[in-house]
Amino acid sequence: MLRLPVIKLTAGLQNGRIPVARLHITSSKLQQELVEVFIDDKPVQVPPGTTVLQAAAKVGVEIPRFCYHERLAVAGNCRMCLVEIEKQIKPVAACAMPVMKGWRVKTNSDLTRKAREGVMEFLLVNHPLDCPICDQGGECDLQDQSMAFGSDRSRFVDINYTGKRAVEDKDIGPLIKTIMTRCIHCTRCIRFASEVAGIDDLGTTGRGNDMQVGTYVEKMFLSELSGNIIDLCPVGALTSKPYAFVARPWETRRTDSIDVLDAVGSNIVISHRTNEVLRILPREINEEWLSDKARFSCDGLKRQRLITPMIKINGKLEAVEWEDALVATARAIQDIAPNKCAAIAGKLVDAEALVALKDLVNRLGGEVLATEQSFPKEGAGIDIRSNYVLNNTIAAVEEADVVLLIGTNPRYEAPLVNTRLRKGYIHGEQTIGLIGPNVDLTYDYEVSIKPDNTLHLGQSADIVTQLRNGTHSFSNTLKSAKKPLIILGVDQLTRKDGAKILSETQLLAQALGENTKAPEEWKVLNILHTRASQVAALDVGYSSTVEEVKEQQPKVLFLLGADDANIKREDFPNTCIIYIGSHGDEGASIADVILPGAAYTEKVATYVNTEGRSQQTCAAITPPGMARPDWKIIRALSEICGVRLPYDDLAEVRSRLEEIAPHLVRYGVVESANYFAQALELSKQVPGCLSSNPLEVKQETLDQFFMTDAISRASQTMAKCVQAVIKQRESNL
Amino acid sequence: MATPVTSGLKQVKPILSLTHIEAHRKVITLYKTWYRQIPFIIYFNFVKKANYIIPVTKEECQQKLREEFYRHANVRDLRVIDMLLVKGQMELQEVCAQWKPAATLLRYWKETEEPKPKDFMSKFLSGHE
Amino acid sequence: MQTLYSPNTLIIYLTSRDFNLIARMLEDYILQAFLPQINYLLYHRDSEVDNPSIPFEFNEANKKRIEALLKIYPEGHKRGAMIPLLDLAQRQHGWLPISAMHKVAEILNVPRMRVYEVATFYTMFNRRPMGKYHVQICTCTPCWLRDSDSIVEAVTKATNCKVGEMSADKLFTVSEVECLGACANAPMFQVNDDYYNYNEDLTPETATTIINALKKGERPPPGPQNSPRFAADPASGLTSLTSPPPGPGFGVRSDL
Amino acid sequence: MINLVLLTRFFADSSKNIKDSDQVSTNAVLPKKLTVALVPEEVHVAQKTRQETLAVVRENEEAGICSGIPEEHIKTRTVRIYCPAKNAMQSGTNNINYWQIDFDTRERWENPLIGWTSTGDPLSNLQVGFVSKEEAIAHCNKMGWKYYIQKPNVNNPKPRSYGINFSWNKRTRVSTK
Repeated sequence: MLRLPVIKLTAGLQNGRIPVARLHITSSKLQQELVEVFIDDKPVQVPPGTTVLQAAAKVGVEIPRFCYHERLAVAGNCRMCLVEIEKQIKPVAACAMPVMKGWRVKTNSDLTRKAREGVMEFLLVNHPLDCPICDQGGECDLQDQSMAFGSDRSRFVDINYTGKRAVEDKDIGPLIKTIMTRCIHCTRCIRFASEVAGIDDLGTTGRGNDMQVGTYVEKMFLSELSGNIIDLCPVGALTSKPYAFVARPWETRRTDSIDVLDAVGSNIVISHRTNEVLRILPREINEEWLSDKARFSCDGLKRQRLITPMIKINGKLEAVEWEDALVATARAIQDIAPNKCAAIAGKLVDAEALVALKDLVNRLGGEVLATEQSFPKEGAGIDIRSNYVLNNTIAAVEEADVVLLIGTNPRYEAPLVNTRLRKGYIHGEQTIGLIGPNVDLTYDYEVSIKPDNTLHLGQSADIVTQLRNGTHSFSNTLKSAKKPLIILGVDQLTRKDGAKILSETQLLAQALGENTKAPEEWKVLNILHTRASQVAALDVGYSSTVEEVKEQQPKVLFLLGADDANIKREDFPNTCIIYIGSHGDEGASIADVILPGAAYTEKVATYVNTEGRSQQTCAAITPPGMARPDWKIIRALSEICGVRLPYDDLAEVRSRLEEIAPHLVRYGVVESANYFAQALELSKQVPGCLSSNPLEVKQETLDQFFMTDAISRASQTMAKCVQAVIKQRESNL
Repeated sequence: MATPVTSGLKQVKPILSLTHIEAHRKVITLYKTWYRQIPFIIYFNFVKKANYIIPVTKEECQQKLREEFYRHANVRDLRVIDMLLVKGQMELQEVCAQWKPAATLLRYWKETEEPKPKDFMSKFLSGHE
Repeated sequence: MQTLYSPNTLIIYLTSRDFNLIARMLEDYILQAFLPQINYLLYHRDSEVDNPSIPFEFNEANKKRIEALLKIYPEGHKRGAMIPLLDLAQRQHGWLPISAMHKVAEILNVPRMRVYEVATFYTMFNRRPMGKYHVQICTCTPCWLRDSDSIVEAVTKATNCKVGEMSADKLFTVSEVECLGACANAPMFQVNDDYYNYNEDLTPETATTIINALKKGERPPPGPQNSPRFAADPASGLTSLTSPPPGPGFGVRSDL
Repeated sequence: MINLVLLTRFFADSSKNIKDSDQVSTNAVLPKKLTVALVPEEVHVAQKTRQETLAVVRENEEAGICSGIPEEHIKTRTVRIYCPAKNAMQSGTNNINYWQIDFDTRERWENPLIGWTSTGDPLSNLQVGFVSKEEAIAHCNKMGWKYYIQKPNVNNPKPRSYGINFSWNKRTRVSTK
C-alpha cells in the first residue's frame, strides 16, 4: 500500500525494531575490521562482506528490490536495486555487491534513478495493466515502485503482431491462484520452494522472452508451507485462491494475534472486515513464514459454528436462550456429590478458560481435570516443567549441529520448527537422525537410523538406550556433537511406556549434555507439542487422562472444546455432558448441553506454546450469534450454580492466572524450565521397560496434516487440500 | 497495565489561567453567567419569538447546572480546568444562540440510549462486553 | 499501393487488394511469431507418445558413456553432466521424452524440475517426436537476403511438411532456425544435428534434390551445392592467397 | 490564535457586559461582533504577557475528561501499544517504524443499508502513531486509559552473500536455483 508513513523516522530508529542495525554484533575486536562506507553521504560501519543493500538498510535507506528477500538466497536477477557508486562506471546491483572500503553509494542520483526507470520500463512492457482486477492491487511492490520509477506513458507499440507477452496460467493446487502473465521472474517462489519448503517443483522453463515460471508438468505445488509464496510474490502472479476477489487491503483491518492450530504459536496478522475473518498472514517473528493450516483454515471459523446454547430435550438438541441453558446446566450440577465432576480440555483452549474451569470444577468438588493427551505420571512425570516443553526454544533449533528426532514428524506437527531444522541442515551442515517411521522431512536424515536393515530397528524405542550405551552406529556422531539437540515427539509420551521413553531420553540428554562444551543455556532435552493448549493445561494442573475420567464415571463432565478426546456417548451412560466450545464437532455431538464459545480470533486469550512462551491472541472480531468467550461462560455458570468465581473481567482472570502460574501473563517471554537434575533423579526410578512396539507418528503424509482440529475440519479449503494431495499421489509425476 | 502516577510538577504554556485562584474565579464567573442566563433559555421571549420551549422548570435547570459543575469538582489540572471552562463557554454560546436543538438540550435530563448493564451476569446475558 | 511522404508522417493509401495482401502478410507473420510457441511448448502435456508412464532406459553403450561422463565432474557437482546426459538420451531416442528427463534426474540425483529447466532452455533439445531427418533452414538476415524463403518453400513442398511439423512418413521435421554460422554460403540448411556442413549455396532445385536423395536413404555430400568452390571460399574464385605462401625468413634482412 | 479568540470572549463575558445584556437582550451574553480590536489595549498586553508566562501544573495530566470521549470508554477500555507489523505481502519497511496505539475490539457489523461496517464504538477507528514508546505511554496516561505494551519483534536477519550460491561442497548445491 502506498501511503505516507504516519511518522517517518530518520536513521537510528529508536524503537528496537531496527531491521538491520542489530545484524552484526560489534565487539571491540570486530570493530577494527569494520569497513566504512557512505550511503548518500551518511557514513556507516559494516563488517566486510555486507552487501550495499544491507549497509543502506542500516542507515534507514531503503533500496527498491523485487528479487531480493532477506530470508532467501541472493539471486540478483531483477536489477531493480541498481545504485550508483562513485568512481564506478556502471551502476551495480546493491543486493549482491559486497561493500568495499570508502565506497560512496548514491541511492538517489540521476544515474540510479535512470537505471531504475529503465528496469521498470522493461518490467512494465511485459506486465499486464490489470491492477483493477488484480488481487495484489494495493499491496503490490511493482505497483508501488512504478509510482516512483515508472514512466507515465508506455513505449510499447508492438501490439499489432506479437502483442503483449502472455503466459498460460498454471494449476498448482487449491491454495494458490496463478496469473502467470503478471510474473516478473524474480524467482522468489522458486528459491523459497527449493530452500525453505524443500520441494523442488517450481522452476523456470524456456528462455529469453519466452521464459516462464512454473512446474513444467501438471503437478501441484503441495507443501505444508505453500501459502508463503503468495506473500513472497512481489506482483499478483501468485495470489491466494480462497481470498481471490474478496477484499482490498485498504478495506480490511489488521489485528496482530497468535495462531493456535499447532503448538508453535506462530505470530499472525488477522485481516478482517465487518466481523468476518478474511485471511491470515504471518508476522515477521516466524521468519515471515506460516504453515498452510494456520493461513488457510480461517474459513473454518465461519462454518459449523455453535451460535446458540443448546439443551438436549427428548433426545434432541434444541436451541435455547442463555438463561435456560445456564439454568438447565445448574440443575444438572445441583447437589453433586464430591468428586463426581470432571473436565476434559481440548486442543484450542486458552489458559483463561482452563483456569476458570479448573476453579469451577474444584469448587464443585471435582478433582479430575484431563487433557485429551495423556502424560506419564511415573517419575517426575509432568510435575517438572522441563519434562514437557521445548526447553531450548525454537529459534535455537537451527544452531544445533546434531539433532536427534524421536518419534516425531516435525514437518507436519510443527512446520515452522521443521523450517528451522532445514535451515540448519542446509546452511549449518546440521546432522539429523530420526527414530521413527521413514517420513519425508524435506531434508536427508541419518541413514543409519533410518530402517537400513529392518523397519523395526529404525522405529524401535530401544535405539535410545543403544545410543546412550554407545552400541548404535549413530552414537559416536551424537557424542562428538558440540551442540546436540534431542526433540521428543509428544505422542510418544502418551504410550504405555511413555514414562520409560521419557526417562531414557532424559538419560541420553544428560549424557550428551555432560559431554558437550555447549554453553550453560543450551538444553539438550526438548519435547515437541502438537496442541496449542497443552503446555498451558499442564502448567495450570490438568494432569489426568481421559481414561481416568472414564473410570471415574462423573455425574457431570465438562468438555472444554474437547473434540479429539476419542470418547463416545456409550462411555458415559449416566453423565451429563456439557460442551463448551466453538464448533459443532465430535464433542458437541455427544453433549447434553452445548454452550457456544469463541474461537481464537474472537477473544483476547492466553496461549503457551511448545517452548513455554506465553502469548496472547487479540480479538479481531466478536463471537458469532450468542457465543461468548469461554471463561465468561464458565464464570456465568458458576454464578448460577452458586459457586461464584471471583473474577468479572479479563484483568481479574489474569491476576488469577498469575496466582497459579506467574509466567502465564508474562507475554512474549519464554519461561525457561529448570530442575533438570531433579527430573532426572526422579526419572531414574521409573519402573518397567520399553515396549517393543515401533514408534508411530500421527501425521506421516501431507494429507494427514491439513485437518487436525475442529477449525480445520470445518474448513472447506482444507478439505480441498486433502483431495488435492490424494489426487497428486495418484499421479506419477 | 498499571498507570504509573507521578507527582512531579512541570511548567507548561497556560490556556487561560496561570494559577488555581484565577481558574477558580473564572469557574465562578462562568457558573454565574449560566445561572443568570437560565431564565432567558427556558422562557418564551416576545422579542426574538423563538426560544427553547422545553418541559423543565427553572429550578430543575439550576439543579442540573450545579450537577454539571460539581461533576468536575475534583479536577485539579489547571489546563484541564481551562479546557472545561472553554467548553462550558462554548456550550453556553450554543444554547444562547440556539444553535443547539431543543431535543439535544433535553439530553441533559434524559439520555436517549438505554443504560448499559453494569454487573457481570447482566452484561453476559445482554450481549458482548 | 501508393506511398506519400509528408514532412512528419508516412502516409500509405491502401487499396482493397493491398488489404488482402497485408492481411496475408500479417497472417504469415503471426503464424511465424507463434510457431515456436505452438511447437515448443514450455510446459508438458501428456500425450500417447510422451508421458511419464512410458519407460526410458539408457542402452548399455550409453550407460558406459554416462559412467565416463560422470567421472569428469567432481563430487557434489555431478549435475554438471546434465547436458551431456540429456544429449545422450536425445541421440538414443531421437528426441527427448519426459521419461528420459526423469531418468537423467534420477541418475544425477537432482529434482526433476532442474532437468526440465535445462531441457527447455536449450533449443537443440527436442521435446517432441522428430522425423528421421531434422531439416533446419536458416532464415536469419543473410540467408533471408539470399532468398531463403524460396528454400523454405521448396523444402516444405518436397517433404510435404509444414515448418515446425513432422511429415506424415516420419522422415522429416522442418524447422526455421536462427543463424547457423554459414553466412558466407547463404542460403543454407542443416540436416540433423551432427554439424556437418550440408548443402550450402542452395537453390530451390538443389534443395529439392537433396530432400529427394534423403528420401531414398542416400546421404548427399555436404558442403556447397551450386558452385565449385571449397567450403566458404569466395564464389568467384580466390582473390587472395592465390599463390603458395612464402617460406620462413621471407622479407627478413639477409644479415639476420 | 484560537486561545486568543476564546480569551477575548471570556474577558468580554466576565465583564459587566452581562449585566447590560440582562436588561436589553436575551442574547447579550456574547456580543455579536467581537474582535480583537475591540479589546482595550491593556487587556491585549496582558494576554501577551500571559502567553509568555508559564503555568505550573502536575506532571500527570487528566486530559481524558475533556476529550469528549464517553466516560465509559475511558474507564473500561484497554489500549495496546505496539509497533505495527510489516505487511508480509510487501517488502517495503518505510512506513512501519513507529509506535501505535489502538483499542480492544468491540462488535462491528455490516450495515444493511449500504454494506459498510458499523460499530457502536467511538474508539473503533482511533489509531495514533508515536515516535517512541514513552510518548505513547505518556499519551495514554494523559488520557487516563489503561494500556499494555506489546513487545516488538526483533528482526535479526543474517548477512546475505551472492557468492554462497556457488560455494563448494555445501548442501545448498544439492538443490537450489
